[in-house]
Amino acid sequence: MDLEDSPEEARFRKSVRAFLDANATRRDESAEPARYYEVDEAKLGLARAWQRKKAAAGFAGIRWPKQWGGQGLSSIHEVIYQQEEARYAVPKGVFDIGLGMCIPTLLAYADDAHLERYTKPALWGDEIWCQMFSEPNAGSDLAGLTTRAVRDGADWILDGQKTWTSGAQFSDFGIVLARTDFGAPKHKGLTMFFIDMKAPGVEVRPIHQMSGASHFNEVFLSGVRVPDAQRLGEVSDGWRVAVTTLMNERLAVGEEARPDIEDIHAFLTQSDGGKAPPMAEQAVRFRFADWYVASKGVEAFRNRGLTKLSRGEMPGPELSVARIVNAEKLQQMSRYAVEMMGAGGLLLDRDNPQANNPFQLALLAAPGARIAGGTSEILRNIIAERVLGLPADTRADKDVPFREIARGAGKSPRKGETV
Amino acid sequence: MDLEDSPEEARFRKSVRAFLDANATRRDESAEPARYYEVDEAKLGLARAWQRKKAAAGFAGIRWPKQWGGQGLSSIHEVIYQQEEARYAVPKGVFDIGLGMCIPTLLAYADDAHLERYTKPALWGDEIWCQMFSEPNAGSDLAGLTTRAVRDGADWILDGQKTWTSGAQFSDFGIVLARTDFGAPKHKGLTMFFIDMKAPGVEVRPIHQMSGASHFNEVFLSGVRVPDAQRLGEVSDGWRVAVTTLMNERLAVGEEARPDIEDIHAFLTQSDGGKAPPMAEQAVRFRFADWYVASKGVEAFRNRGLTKLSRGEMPGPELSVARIVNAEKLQQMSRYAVEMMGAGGLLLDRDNPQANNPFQLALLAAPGARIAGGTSEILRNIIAERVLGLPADTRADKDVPFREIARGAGKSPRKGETV
Amino acid sequence: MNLEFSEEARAIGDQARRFLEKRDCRERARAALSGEAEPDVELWREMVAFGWIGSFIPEEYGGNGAGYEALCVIAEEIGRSLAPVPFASNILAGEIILRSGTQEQKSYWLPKIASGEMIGTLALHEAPGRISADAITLRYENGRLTGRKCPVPDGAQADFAVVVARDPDGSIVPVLAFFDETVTRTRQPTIDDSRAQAELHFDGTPGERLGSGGSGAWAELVAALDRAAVILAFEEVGGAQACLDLAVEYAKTRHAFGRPIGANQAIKHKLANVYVAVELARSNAMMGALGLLSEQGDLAVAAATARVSAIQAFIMASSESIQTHGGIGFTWEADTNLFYRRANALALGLGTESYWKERLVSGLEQRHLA
Amino acid sequence: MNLEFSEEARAIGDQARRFLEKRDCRERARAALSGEAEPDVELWREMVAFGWIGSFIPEEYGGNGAGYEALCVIAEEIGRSLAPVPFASNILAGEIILRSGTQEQKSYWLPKIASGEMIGTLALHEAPGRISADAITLRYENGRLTGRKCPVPDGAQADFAVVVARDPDGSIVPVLAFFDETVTRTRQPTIDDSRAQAELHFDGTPGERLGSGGSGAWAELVAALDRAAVILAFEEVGGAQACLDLAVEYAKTRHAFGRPIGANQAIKHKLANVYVAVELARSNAMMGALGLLSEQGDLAVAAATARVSAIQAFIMASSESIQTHGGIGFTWEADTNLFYRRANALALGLGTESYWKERLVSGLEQRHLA
Repeated sequence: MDLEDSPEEARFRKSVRAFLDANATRRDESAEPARYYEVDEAKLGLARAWQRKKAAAGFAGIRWPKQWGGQGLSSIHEVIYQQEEARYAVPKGVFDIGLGMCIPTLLAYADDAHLERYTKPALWGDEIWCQMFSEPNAGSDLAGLTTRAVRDGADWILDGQKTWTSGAQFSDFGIVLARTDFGAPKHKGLTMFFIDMKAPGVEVRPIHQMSGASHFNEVFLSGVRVPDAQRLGEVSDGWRVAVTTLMNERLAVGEEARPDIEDIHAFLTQSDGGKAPPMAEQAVRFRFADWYVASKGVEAFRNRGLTKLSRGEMPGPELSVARIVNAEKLQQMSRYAVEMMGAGGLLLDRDNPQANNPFQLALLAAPGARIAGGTSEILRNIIAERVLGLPADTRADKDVPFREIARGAGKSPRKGETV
Repeated sequence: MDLEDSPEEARFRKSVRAFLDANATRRDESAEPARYYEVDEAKLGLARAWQRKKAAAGFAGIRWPKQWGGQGLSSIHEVIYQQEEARYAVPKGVFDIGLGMCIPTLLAYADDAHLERYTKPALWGDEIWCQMFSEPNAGSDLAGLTTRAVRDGADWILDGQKTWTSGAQFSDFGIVLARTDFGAPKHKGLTMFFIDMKAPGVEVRPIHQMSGASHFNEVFLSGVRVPDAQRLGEVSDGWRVAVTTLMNERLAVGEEARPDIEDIHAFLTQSDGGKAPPMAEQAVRFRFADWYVASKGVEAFRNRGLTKLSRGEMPGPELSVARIVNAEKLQQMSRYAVEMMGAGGLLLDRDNPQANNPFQLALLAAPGARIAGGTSEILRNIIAERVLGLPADTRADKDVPFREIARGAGKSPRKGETV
Repeated sequence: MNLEFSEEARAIGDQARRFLEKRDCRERARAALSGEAEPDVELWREMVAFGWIGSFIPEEYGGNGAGYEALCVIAEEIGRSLAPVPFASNILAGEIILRSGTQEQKSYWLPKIASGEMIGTLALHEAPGRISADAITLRYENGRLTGRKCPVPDGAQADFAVVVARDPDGSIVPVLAFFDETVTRTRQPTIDDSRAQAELHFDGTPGERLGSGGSGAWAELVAALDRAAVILAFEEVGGAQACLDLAVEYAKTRHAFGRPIGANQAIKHKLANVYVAVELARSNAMMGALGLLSEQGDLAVAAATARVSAIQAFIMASSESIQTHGGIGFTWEADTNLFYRRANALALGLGTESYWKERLVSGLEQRHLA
Repeated sequence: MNLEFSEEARAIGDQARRFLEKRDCRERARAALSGEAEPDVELWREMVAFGWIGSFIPEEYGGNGAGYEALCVIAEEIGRSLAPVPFASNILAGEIILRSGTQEQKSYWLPKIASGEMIGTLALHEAPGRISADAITLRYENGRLTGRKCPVPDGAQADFAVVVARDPDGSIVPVLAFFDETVTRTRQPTIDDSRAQAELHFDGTPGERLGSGGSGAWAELVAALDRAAVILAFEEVGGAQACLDLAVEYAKTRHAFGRPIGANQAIKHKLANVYVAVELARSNAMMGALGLLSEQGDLAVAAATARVSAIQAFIMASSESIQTHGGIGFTWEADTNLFYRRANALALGLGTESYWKERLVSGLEQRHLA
């Protein structure tokens, strides 16, 4: 029992470190936790340049087959690379969905001609991909989506609205799940396509979040013409294709939630003008200990998952567990820290000495953490059903033609909408 | 806005106090919180004597019609009597179910001959009643009961097993809900009876609880012969009769959970050998404040319910709310107190100076408080559906003949049972 | 037993609700949040014109004498509506002047609050941390104030403040001061910009000591906070109830898996828990109101109980309302976003949960000593 | 990355599980609970004979040298099975002798534990409250012990103890003592009588100072508690897992409203939460085991993390397992009753959650100072 790499893993990690040391600078881990910023043209340029460097050095497409420019390595290598890269100040996030989810879906379902065309530009940072699954009325119930794809000769015409699409505003291509048969039960009438995001009829609008960030988008599809050749998988087999795509998400074992335990520790142990730090109080010590235990538990649980991965086994529910625990912890910690600042906790300005910490921002981001990527309720259902083997919820929409399923958007408190 | 009685209520309260002062002694409220003891013959005798006194003085059957020996007063008078009586050291509990639930059911459904026969002996403490609804496989889903009543000439023959029956061991009569039609949907095939608990075929066995108490029983009914005249309500209309019975339970607004906030306050403020009391710690103060707020909130919520009652309106969800909050608080408080005693918290002996407090016993009773009288889950469902108007759970057993409904007793961890 | 507001008070509540609904306050709050508008002084003046705010001010000082019951129900409606008005600031300033001011001061300042002629506030906070006398460093010397206060509710719009200062002897002294040109005021971005907060620099600002002096100034301030806490608790209860109502309505109408999401126990039990929290908070607030009405000295425990309960309920209700709404709930344009901000801002603005828990327990200790 | 027990250790765990299942330990625990049997010394001797308990004892002192990995998996199986055996008491006595004893003491006492010839325990607690040196008043003078200890795990059955005493200088000193006729032992009723506790009166009992003396005796004791805490955490994880397994099985088979109760989200999400707690506890325990194995000085934080996590998980799993079972779950004859008692007893017996949280945070502080 140990936390060490296997000899082969250690060799790989060493080569990763050598590459990173030569090409990037270490991140100051105590500084500036995760910010909620927008990607602009300059940042996009930096991200492309970094991706190009990785590709040139053989650290892109780690799990992809060599035939398409990948490294033909395993998931544990991908994780090792991510672990190491996380310690450096390099652009993150722009290519994750394309390289981690979209192209792997193409690798499973597209023909060689398309792979020839699309894999290299993606790998070298020249083209960016996004993923369009969720809709305003199909979130937790993804298979309830209503974006329509209608056959028109050799093409399909897509109409509908997608939402929560990361990176849509700067993407070149995207995979999109649409309904091709409204008469079939809901999982049976879906088909997967990839589309050109610059095609006529594609309109991208940012979503303004409570936290102030806008890293998600709505994508409106109005009569978008897509050649049948851009279909991925069989007609009506789109759900199975989507599951392939989503399975790849489970690898994101290193997903980091900030501020986390180190940040609250730093906050609670700083003393202000000769006063004892908050951690001198037993109430604070006990509360902190709860979060510490949860935080270390998630970390060790991930390490048990990595042990499996390292042995070539499938990852388990590590990601669901981490998300449930971290989202709750984030909300608790940010509220606790802000509460401790008293009225000073109201202030949001980063330049104000009373507000020089990340917890106010986290307070506004925390509710999203319980929802994005699967609500805590959905994640608990997944654990109950897939891990514990408890019965599935009774489904009113099972085996019913989709068009007969009761649907309702919900009376929404959203600006300008009439309900 | 005030917490005072109306003039009429004040007059009644005064007369109650005069009666109690003349016939009972005040309870030392700081002493001995709720114990979990058995009723023996001697205690039963004291209870009968006290009931007789109440009846003689006109404080029994407060809400019953005058025709049957009652006082013809309203629910608020019943509550006022209970509030006052709670402050005196008098026998409690033996007659509550009979006078509060069983006889009121007879009053609604029995004929005058039966009422002539049964009301007075119940009121004067000569006969005791119990209520037999729950079964081993019909708890939360009460209407799923399988005790069978089969017509046999002018009689019915009852077979089955009831459980969680308070007072069955010393009861003379009991009301019992049985299934008379296994072909009807589950709520539609039930019929209510009352039976003689000394009749052949009735066997009572105590249930030993985790807390050590045995105030519940199992009742086995084997070929118990019941005249049709002892049917309450129409054949197959038993569910509606049962709802009448259960509605009367909602009046128990004064239900007291001990140890409660006063007890934990006393525990936390006692100082031991010159040391500062636990309440000197901020961690303890904050935790206590949470319980205090919950406790006072429940008390004030009850007072709002009493305001309604005082105005002749129906009581609301006061009892469900109080049960949810109190059960959780009991579990938290007892664990907190025991934890504070360290290894001394293990000790259960009342005569041991390290164990001179009620929290160890409460720790063992607390899990029952989240279940008895409706699990917290069922209570939340009631609030969600009846108060908030949210949709009912999807019911797999709706409109299905009872005999076709999937049933399973559950693989049970109980001694001696094979599963 | 009569733990319910009077018919008169409830009628005022209904009137306030109808008025605020017509004024579409959530839109106004959203506009204020996006920096498109300052706190809605015009709406405030309309509300004042109804006599609502002056209800706690005796008629001799320009109030309408409707009393605290009326003020409580109005606070609840303000909470429900999210009206972006300088409510808490005026209540705070008014309460402390009413309790601690001289006859002359009351006659001069209270009518200005009651009529809406001026907006008052309380300038209390300096450094981050729990409210305490030790944290007060702003100087009051020779009739002039020098130092910094931040955050001050509605500080950029108010006309005057009760400024909590320290005199050369080191005693705490509340000072009445107009915001003249010696006061530099900077609006501060906060987690809820629909209720403005400002940083104030006083540079020799003339001011008059509130009340007749003496050593009890801090205790009087704390007692005024107790009274204001009950009012604020009702504002929070109103907000929490609105969050619950939004979530219930959404859960009944939003479908997933072929049925309303409100048919899921995960949602049902979540909202049942919110209901319990809101009802306990409302009940505790009513006991606080009873304490206000009875004018007894021992309001601390009831006020603290009301306030802690209300903070917990509003925070929970606003969080779970977002969760019930799912993705749409945490967008900028969702009302749930506005309520979540307001819940957290109200929880921080007038003594935090910790402050009030400490007040609760020490209040009980004083009772046991007495 | 290899955060998993070795194949050898897992094989020992499987063997232990099969053996304990055959011995029907829950029935034995129930019998002990009802006062029908004392802690099962016979079962204990059988277990010792497998070499399981001696696994942490080096071969030179009669152990089998299988090591801590083996001990951890055995602890987990004991927790799962509820075996009413003097496990914790022997681990505690053994650990402190192993860490603090002289060569001679180790050679004399450890083989007796490893062979099951004698049952040892640690006599630590006196007054209620958190474990601390200040609470120790039992006197050790002229080689004799005088005073009271309560509760002492397995105190009525054990043959000897490490008794934590105070010498005339006021120093803490651990003393090795046989339970001879000078020791009056009274079994105490507890919340979990399937694991016996006793009150011990020492009246001039002869005893020998453990180790070579010096001022670090308390620190050494605390370090031994750290090591034992990791083992106990595995016992708790085993118990918690058993509670979850019972609840899941029941939820799949018990029907209400025409379907298994496990189809209700209220049950599903409750058990998902239990699963999360159990997996985090298991993960934290494994990090504790890694600390034990690495023999580094800084075990405090990892041990405390493991122990806090395990206490929380077992308490939660046992409570929610009862809740899932409904009425039947809180009857005397239900296994859930046994697990709930054990969870609470284990949570109190070797430093409570508060003790370990304090140990965790102060351990971090020392790390930051270093």
